[in-house]
Amino acid sequence: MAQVSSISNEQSPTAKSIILKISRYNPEHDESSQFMEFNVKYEKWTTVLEAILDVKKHYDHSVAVRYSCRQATCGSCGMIINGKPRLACFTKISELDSNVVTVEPMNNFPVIRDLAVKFEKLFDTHQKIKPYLIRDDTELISDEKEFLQTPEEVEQYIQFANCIKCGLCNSACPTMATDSSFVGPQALAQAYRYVADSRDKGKDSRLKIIDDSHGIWRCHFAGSCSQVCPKGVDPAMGIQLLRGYMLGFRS
Amino acid sequence: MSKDEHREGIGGMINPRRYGIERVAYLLMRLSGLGLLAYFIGHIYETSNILRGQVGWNEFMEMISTTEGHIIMSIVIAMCVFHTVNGVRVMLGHGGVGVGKPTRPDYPYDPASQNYRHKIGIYSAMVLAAVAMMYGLAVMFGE
Amino acid sequence: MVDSIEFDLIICGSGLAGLRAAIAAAKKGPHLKIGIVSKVQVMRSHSVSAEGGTAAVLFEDEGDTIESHVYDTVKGSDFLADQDVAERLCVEMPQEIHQLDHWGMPWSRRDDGRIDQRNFGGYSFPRATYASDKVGFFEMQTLYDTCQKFENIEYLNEWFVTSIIHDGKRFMGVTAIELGSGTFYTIKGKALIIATGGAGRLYSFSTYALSSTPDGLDMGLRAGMALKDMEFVQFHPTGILPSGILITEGARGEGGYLLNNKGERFMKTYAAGKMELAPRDIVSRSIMTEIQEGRGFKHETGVDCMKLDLRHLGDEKIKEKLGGIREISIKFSGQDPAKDLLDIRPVCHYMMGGLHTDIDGATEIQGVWAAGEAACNSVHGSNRLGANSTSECIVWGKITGELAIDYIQKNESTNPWPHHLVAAEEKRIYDGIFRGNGDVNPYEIRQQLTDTMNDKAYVYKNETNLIEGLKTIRDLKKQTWKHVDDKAKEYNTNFANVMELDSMFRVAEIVLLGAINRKESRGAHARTDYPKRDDANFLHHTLAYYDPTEPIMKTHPVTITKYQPVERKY
Amino acid sequence: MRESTIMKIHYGTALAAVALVAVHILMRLTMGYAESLEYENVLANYKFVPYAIMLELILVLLAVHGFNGLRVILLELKQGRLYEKAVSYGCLVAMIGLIAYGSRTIIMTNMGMA
Ligand SMILES: Cc1cc2nc3c(=O)[nH]c(=O)nc-3n(C[C@H](O)[C@H](O)[C@H](O)COP(=O)(O)OP(=O)(O)OC[C@H]3O[C@@H](n4cnc5c(N)ncnc54)[C@H](O)[C@@H]3O)c2cc1C
Ligand code: HEM
Ligand code: SF4
Ligand code: F3S
Ligand code: FES
Repeated sequence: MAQVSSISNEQSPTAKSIILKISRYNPEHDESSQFMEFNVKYEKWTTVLEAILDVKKHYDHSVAVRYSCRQATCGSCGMIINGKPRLACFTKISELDSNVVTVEPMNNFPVIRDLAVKFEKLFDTHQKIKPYLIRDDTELISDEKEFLQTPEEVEQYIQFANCIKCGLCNSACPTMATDSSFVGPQALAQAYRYVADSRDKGKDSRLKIIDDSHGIWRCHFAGSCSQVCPKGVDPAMGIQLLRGYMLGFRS
Repeated sequence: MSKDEHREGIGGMINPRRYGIERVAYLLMRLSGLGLLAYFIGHIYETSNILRGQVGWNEFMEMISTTEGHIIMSIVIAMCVFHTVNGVRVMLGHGGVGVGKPTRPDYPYDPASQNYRHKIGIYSAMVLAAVAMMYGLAVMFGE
Repeated sequence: MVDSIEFDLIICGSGLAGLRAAIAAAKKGPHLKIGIVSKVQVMRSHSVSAEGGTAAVLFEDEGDTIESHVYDTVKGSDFLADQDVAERLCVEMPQEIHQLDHWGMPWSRRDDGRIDQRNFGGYSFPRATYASDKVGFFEMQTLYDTCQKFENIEYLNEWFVTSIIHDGKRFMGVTAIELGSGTFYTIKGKALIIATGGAGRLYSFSTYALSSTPDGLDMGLRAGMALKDMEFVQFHPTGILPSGILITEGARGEGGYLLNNKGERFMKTYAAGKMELAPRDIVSRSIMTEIQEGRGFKHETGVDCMKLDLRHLGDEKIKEKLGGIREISIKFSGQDPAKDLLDIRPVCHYMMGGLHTDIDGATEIQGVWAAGEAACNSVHGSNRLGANSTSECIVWGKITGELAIDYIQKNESTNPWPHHLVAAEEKRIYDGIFRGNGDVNPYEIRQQLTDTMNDKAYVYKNETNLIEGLKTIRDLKKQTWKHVDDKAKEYNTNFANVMELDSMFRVAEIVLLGAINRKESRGAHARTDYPKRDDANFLHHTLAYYDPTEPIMKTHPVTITKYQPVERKY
Repeated sequence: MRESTIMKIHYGTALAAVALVAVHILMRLTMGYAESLEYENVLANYKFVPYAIMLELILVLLAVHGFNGLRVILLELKQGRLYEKAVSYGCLVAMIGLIAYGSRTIIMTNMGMA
C-alpha cells in the first residue's frame, strides 16, 4: 500500500550544505556567548528552524531554542539571523544567499540561554495598553447579536490584528536599543489596532496611557520595525496614525 | 550590554547599515540636531562678541574667517538644511501624513509606511543639504 | 522541600479551550485565583494554527437550523457521536460567536455589517464562521487579549506539567517544571481543567504545531483516567508538501477543486452530491484510493500526492479569503495558488479521542474537567466535521470554567497533601528520565516512532500493519533512549522533548490497540480488512486505562437520542 | 507637563523656526555674505527693533527646541528616576541659561550698549 514514509531530506541527492553558526550561552557557567559551528544539509525549502532542530537532533541536544507552530503564526522563533531579526521558521536557508548562517538571540530581550529570550516585558507592555474592546456592553447578556461592522471598517484595523507578538519589531527598533522603558512598536501597534476598531470606545484612555515620557513620542519613525515584521503589520504606520490623533491631525 | 538586558546599546541605535534609508535618516536627524545645538550655543556665544565693540567683533570675525571656519560653517549649513527638510518630513509622518492607509496586507508584505514619498523626502533632504553646502562654500570661498 | 505555589483553579493548557475557560472562570469567580499553566508561552499554543472556520448557526432567518447542525455533526461522526453532546454544542455555539465579536474578534463581514460564513465539508448550510483564513489565530488573540482584563488570572508561561496529584478521588494539585529556570514545583489547587490539546505529533506528517504531543493525555492516563476513542485519528485531505502544513478546507469551501493526474475532479466518483466538500474521512480515503489506483502524482520528494486547484478563484479572492494559505504555499512550497496547482496529501490533523468526560466535561476524578481537543466528550464520534473543533473548545471551555468555579465555591478540601505522590513523581522524572543513561538518541527514536505511526496507521489500516506497528513501537520503547544529555537547568528543551517522547509511547500504544480491536470501518477509522461499519458489534466507544504492563481496554455506550444510525452517504 | 504637550511645543517651535531662520539667513544673503557680517551692518540690524524681536524669538524657539531634543536623546540613552530628573531639569536650566545669555546680547546691543 502506498503509505507515506517520513518526508525527511537527510539523504536527498539535491541537498547542499552550509555552516550554521549558533550563538551559545549558558548562564550557569558562561561569561559571555560563543558561537558553535555546525555543518548542515539543506534543501531549497529548508528553513533555519529546521536546520537548528536538525543540529539539536543529531549533533547537540542541548541547543536551547523556542519554537512551536513552524508556520509563522505562533511567534515563538524570532532570532537574529545573519544580522537581522527574523522568524527562524519563516526564513529559508536558500533565500539567505550565504554559505554561513549565523543565528543569535534577539536583541533588546534578556537572554535565558542560547537562542531563547525572556518575553515578560513585551507581555507586560502589551497588557498595559489595554488590548481589548473598551465599552460597557462587551459581555453578552441574553441573545444579543453582533455589533455591526462593514468590511471597510474591518479593513481599518485588520492589518494590525495580524501581530503574532514575535517581538522582531522591538528587537529592530533603535529606541529599544537603549531605552529600557520604551513601550515599543509591538504594543503601540496594538494600541492602534484597538483604537481603529469601530467597535471600540476606549481611544482616550489608551491615548493617555501611551502619552508618557517613554511612550509613543519616543518613536522617531525609523521604520525598522515595519521592515522586519513578518506579518505585514507595519507598526510604524500604526504609530504615526495614532500620533496623528494625539497631535490633532486626525479625529 | 549585560545578558540580563541584552540591549543592543548605542552601537545598535547608531548602526545604520542593516535597515533601509529610513534608518540612515533617523541617524542623520539626530546627529544634525545635536550638531546644530552645539553650533547654536556657539553662535549665541559668538554673537555676544558684539558687546565688545567694533574691535572685538572684528577680531572675532577674523578668527572664524579661516578655511576651517568656513568648512565648519558649510557643514552647519548642510546640517541645518537636512534637519529642516527632514524635520518637515518627519513631522508630516508623525501627523500621519503620507504614511499609507491601513489595508489587508498581502504576502510578501511591503510595509506601506516605508513608501516612496518618504524616501523621496529623505533623498531630497540629502540633496538639498549637499546643494546648500556647495552654495555656502562657493559664497564663502568665492571672495 | 519542593517549591510550591497555589491557585484556586489551575488551567493546564492555553489554547482556545484553556483561555475560554479562564475567562469564564475569572468572570464567575472574581475573587478566586486562576492560574493558566502552559508549556509554551500562553499565546503560542497550537490553536493559533486553526485556519478555516468555527461552526455555528447564525442565519436562522436565512434557513439554517440548529437541528440541521446537530444532524450534520451526528452524520459526520458516522453515528458514534453522543447526540445529547452534539446538541449542546450546536445550541451553545451561536451566542459564543457573538460573544467573541463583543470581545473584539475580527470576523470577516458581509456588506451589511453582519458576520459572514463560508461553506465547509459535511454541512448542509454554509456555517463556518471565519476571519479570513486565520480563524484560530484571531480567536486566540481575542481570548488572550480579553484575559488581560482580568486581574485574577495569572500566566505561567513555559511550565511543563508532569502529573496530576489527587487523593484517589479528589483533585489536589499538579506537579510541573518551570522550563525557564528548570525548577520542579508543586502547584496546589482546588480544581483543574485539562486543556492540553491534541497529540498529532504522534505522526511525522502532521499539521500540528511541534508542541502538540500527548503529555497532557498521558498525565490524565497515569492519574487513572480513561482515554476514549483514541483509534479515531483524522487525516485532513490537504496537507501541503513537503512541510505538511495545512491548506484549510476553506480553500475547497471557497470553491477549490481536487484533481487527479487525468485532470478529473475525482470526487464525483466518491461523493457526487458534495464533491470536494464531503467530510474529511471520505475525501482523504478517496485521495488515497486514487493514488493506489495509479491516478496520483509524485512530488519531487518522491512522495505520492494529489493536486488542489484554486486558480479559478482568482488572485483577488485568494488574497481576500485565503491570504494565510497563499503565504504558506508561496513561502514554504514555492507555489502561488493563483498560478500553480498545489501538491497535497492527507495529513494527520485531529484526534477525535481524548480524556473520557461526560457531557459537562467532567472526568472521572472529582474536581478535574477536560475541555477542547484533549477531552473526548464524544461530540465528534468517529469523525469530526471541519470547524466543529474550535467550536467545541470554546463551548466546553466556557462550560468547564463555570462548573469548576461552582465546585470550588461549594467544596472545601481537608485531606492532607500527599507528599509521597510528589516524591514518587520527582523520582520518576529525575531518576527515571533526567539522570537516566543510555546511548540511543531519543530524537531518532521519536522520528522512528512517528514514522511508524505514519506507515502503519494512516488513512487505510489493516490488521497486519497495525500489529506490526504495535510491535515496532514496543521494541522502540525498550531501547535505551531515556536519558537527557543536556544537563543544564535553564530552558532545557532536551529534557522536555524526552518527557514528551515518554508520553508518546503510552498513547501511541493505545491508538494502535484501539485500532486493532475495532474490527470495522467507521468514520476516520478505515480498515481494508473490515470495510463495513458494524453497528451490531462496534456501536460503542473504546476506553483505555493505564496499567504498567499493558493498557486495559473497555467499552462505553453511545448516547443516541433522536437519530438512529443509517447508512452514511453524501 | 504631559509628554504630548512638550512634544507639541517641540514641533511647534520647529515649524515657527523654519520661517524665522529662513529670514535670518536670507538677511545674510541680501548684501553678500561677508558684507552682512560687517560690524556696522550687524549693529544696525540689532538696533532695528523688529529685527531684534525676531532674533529674540529665534533664540527662544531654537533653545526650547534644541534642548528638548537633547533631553529626548538623553532620556532614551539611559533610564532611572534620578537620571531622568537630572536630565529634564538640566536641560531646562541650560535652556534658560542660554536664553538669558542670548537675550543679554540682544537687549544690550539694541539699547546701544555695545
Ligand atoms: C493546522 C490546523 C488547523 C485547524 N483548523 C481548524 C479549523 O479551521 N476549525 C476548527 O474548528 N478546528 C481546526 N483545527 C482543530 C483545532 O485547531 C484544535 O482542535 C484546537 O485548536 C485545539 O485547541 P485546544 O485548546 O484544545 O488545545 P491547543 O491549542 O492544542 O493547546 C494545548 C495547550 O496545552 C498546553 N500543554 C500541552 N501539554 C502540556 C503540559 N504537559 N504542560 C503544560 N501545558 C501543556 C500547550 O502548551 C497548549 O497551550 C485545526 C487544527 C490544526 C492542526
Ligand atoms: C528650523 C527648522 C527645524 C525643524 C523643522 C526641526 C524639526 C525637528 C523635528 C521634527 C525633530 C523631531 C525628530 C523626531 O522626533 O523624530 C527635531 C529634533 C531635534 N532638533 Fe530640530 N528642527 C529644526 C531646527 C533645529 C535647530 C536649529 C536645532 C538646534 C538648536 C535643532 C535641534 C534638534 C535636536 C537636538 C533634536 C533631537 C533629535 C532627535 O530626536 O532626533 N533643530 N527637529
Ligand atoms: S508587529 Fe510584527 S514584528 Fe512586531 S511583534 Fe507583531 S508580528 Fe512581530
Ligand atoms: S523602529 Fe522604532 S522608532 Fe518608531 S517607527 Fe519603528 S518604533
Ligand atoms: S515556530 Fe511559530 S512562528 Fe516560528
